[in-house]
Amino acid sequence: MMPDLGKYETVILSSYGASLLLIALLILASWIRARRVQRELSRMEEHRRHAKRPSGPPDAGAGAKEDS
Amino acid sequence: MIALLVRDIRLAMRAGGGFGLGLAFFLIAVVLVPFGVGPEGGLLGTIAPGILWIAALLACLLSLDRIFTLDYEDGSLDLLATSPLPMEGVVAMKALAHWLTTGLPLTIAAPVLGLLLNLPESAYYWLVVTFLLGTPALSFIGTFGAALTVGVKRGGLLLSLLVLPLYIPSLTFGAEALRRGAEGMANTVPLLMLAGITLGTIALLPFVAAQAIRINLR
Amino acid sequence: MELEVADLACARGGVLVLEGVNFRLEAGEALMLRGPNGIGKTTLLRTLAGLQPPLAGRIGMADEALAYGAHADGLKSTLTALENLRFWARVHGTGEGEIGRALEEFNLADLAGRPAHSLSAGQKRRLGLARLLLTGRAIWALDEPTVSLDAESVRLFARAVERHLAGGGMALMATHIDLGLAARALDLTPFRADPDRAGKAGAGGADGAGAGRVRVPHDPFAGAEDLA
Amino acid sequence: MSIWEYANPKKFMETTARLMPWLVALTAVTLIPGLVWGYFFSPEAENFGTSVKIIYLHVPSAFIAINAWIMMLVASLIWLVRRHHVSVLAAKAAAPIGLTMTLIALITGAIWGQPMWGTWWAWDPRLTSFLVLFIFYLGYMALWEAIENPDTAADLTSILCIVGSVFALLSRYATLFWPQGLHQDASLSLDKAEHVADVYHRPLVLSIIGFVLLFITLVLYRTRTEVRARRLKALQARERMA
Repeated sequence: MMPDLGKYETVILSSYGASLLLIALLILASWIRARRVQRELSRMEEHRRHAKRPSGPPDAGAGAKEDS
Repeated sequence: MIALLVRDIRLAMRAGGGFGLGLAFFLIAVVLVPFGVGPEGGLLGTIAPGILWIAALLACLLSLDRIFTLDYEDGSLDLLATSPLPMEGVVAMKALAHWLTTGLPLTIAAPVLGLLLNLPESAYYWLVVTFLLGTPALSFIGTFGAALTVGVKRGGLLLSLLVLPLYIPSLTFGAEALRRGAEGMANTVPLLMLAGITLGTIALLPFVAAQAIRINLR
Repeated sequence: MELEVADLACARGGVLVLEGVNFRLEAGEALMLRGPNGIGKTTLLRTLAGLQPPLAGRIGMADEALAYGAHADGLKSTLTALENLRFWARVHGTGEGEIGRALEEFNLADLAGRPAHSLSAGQKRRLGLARLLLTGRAIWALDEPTVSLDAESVRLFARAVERHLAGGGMALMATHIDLGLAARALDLTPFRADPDRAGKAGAGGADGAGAGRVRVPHDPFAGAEDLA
Repeated sequence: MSIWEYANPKKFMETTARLMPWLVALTAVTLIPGLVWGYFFSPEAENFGTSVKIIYLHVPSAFIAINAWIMMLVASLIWLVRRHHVSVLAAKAAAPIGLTMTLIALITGAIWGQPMWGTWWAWDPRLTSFLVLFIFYLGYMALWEAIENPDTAADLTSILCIVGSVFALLSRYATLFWPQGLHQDASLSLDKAEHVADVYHRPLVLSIIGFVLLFITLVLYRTRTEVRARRLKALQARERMA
């Protein structure tokens, strides 16, 4: 099934290889950064929620949505 | 605003002011070329226009981050921002001071260095013309770059990364006009484009740079 | 000539620092900004000087009426004291005569020819303050003006401020030491912005001063609940 | 100028959260078949031989490289005029994608150029403008990293993007002054006569659509991360203040 690429075999394979590799690297980098930021953010949110609940005074509008 | 111009030129002249900095670099850069490319006159002559322009461009680049960082660090930029002078005027005067202390000396020194590179006879006139028309743009674009990176610690490298691509049009037209002038061909079109870019930068960039400074002072 | 600030809110580094700041300053009056470090004294002064836009509220004063004095003196070390002052005089369009008087006022006359880098911290500070006299502006907004000044220089500075006030000028200073001036003090603590409560009108915090505060558009990224 | 206009990161996060799975599926459905179709089934071209298959990477990536910068320009203008946080974060998110696409266009162009023109690189107006664009992307991303305050960084990078675009166009025009030019004319232009025979045309359009969807998906994905990172920064700044 592999197409006969003729004398340009290396040319085609290398350009497809390089391009797909670059796209893969881009997706991988985006995914790693997303995961790292998400982990840090949830840790910070946890920290904030924890810090607010025990010491937080019964805020007048606690029930209402704060800022929507 | 003239007071600012006079002050900046006096500062550049004083010890460690950086007046000779651009000129010395320009000299060294051009002198190095024959050691790299070989002393053969014919080759040097053909690449001389490009070499002179590139060396001038890098010489301008060298003294850019002094334009605002010194004033930012010692607080005078804050005081200038709250003074009656419009920030656009401050930026324009700073760019003009940079040109007078760097661009102009380069234009004067260039013919001498042209001799070193075996520049053809007909080119000297065009060398001075293209430098006079082109180097102000290098100063104004550079001042814009300096305004962008004023808040950045050790922003020198970033400044060159931002400013060099902005220099490409001036470099292309300047070197092209000089090359055609050297070969006696008509070079009015690249010359006009070079002058057009310079006038454009002088007219527009101070406003953008002033806004960048205001943003950085927040 | 007067300075009127209504419901001013300002931020530092993207975080709301002060909100609902209200005060008035008449000609001949001085105001000392008090409050713990980091409360926002510098931020308030820079907002009044126009170096950063207020987030809310109004600053009522004639334009170009405020001379700002920051921590850094804004002196060029390779220029002499005289050249520094002459530059600022020409920037503000003040006559040459004034320079001599400014130097006298802070007894820097004998240092006029010395380059700024050779001056001591106190002398540099006095030179920076001498610049204020050359701005010809009515309102002095000064951030810790007496830092690195010895007792004698502090008295010199206090006398200069008195003369400025007597001439109908005004002074606004963030300082901890008492200058012996007839000055009102403004404690910024009640205006401290509580970031979590920001954006709620009339939060009615315990201090009462917060009641009826104008609603400040808070940082959309710092809202209370998490993002999806 | 940096008033905190109430932008709506939450609405953006909610809508994109729903959109993402669909976008990923749509991208897969268009990109993979497009490339497979072009790679396996497009016949040999008379003058290019089988190397014509590289067109399915070179043209779409070049298309995205240019349009990513245009998108960043528009997003920067929206930020400067409307202070809309999400749009400037989308511009910041798009930069690395534009950079990668420019790199792919350059690499595939160079590899493809080798057998065709006998040289890896030719200082041809079209190729050099891609090199210049590459440097602009680098400068834009470097400026973002260099400035701590997110709002200042957003303002300055937007200004750089606008000024950069003007100079990119000037550079593009300047290089036209060079005598020789090796690059073909536009292989896919809407107005001019068909340059590419139909048999290559359909897979090419499909792979372009695939690349566009890939770009949109990646931009939204990265913008979501930027929004979260921006919130993290805001909370950290508040932590320091309290």
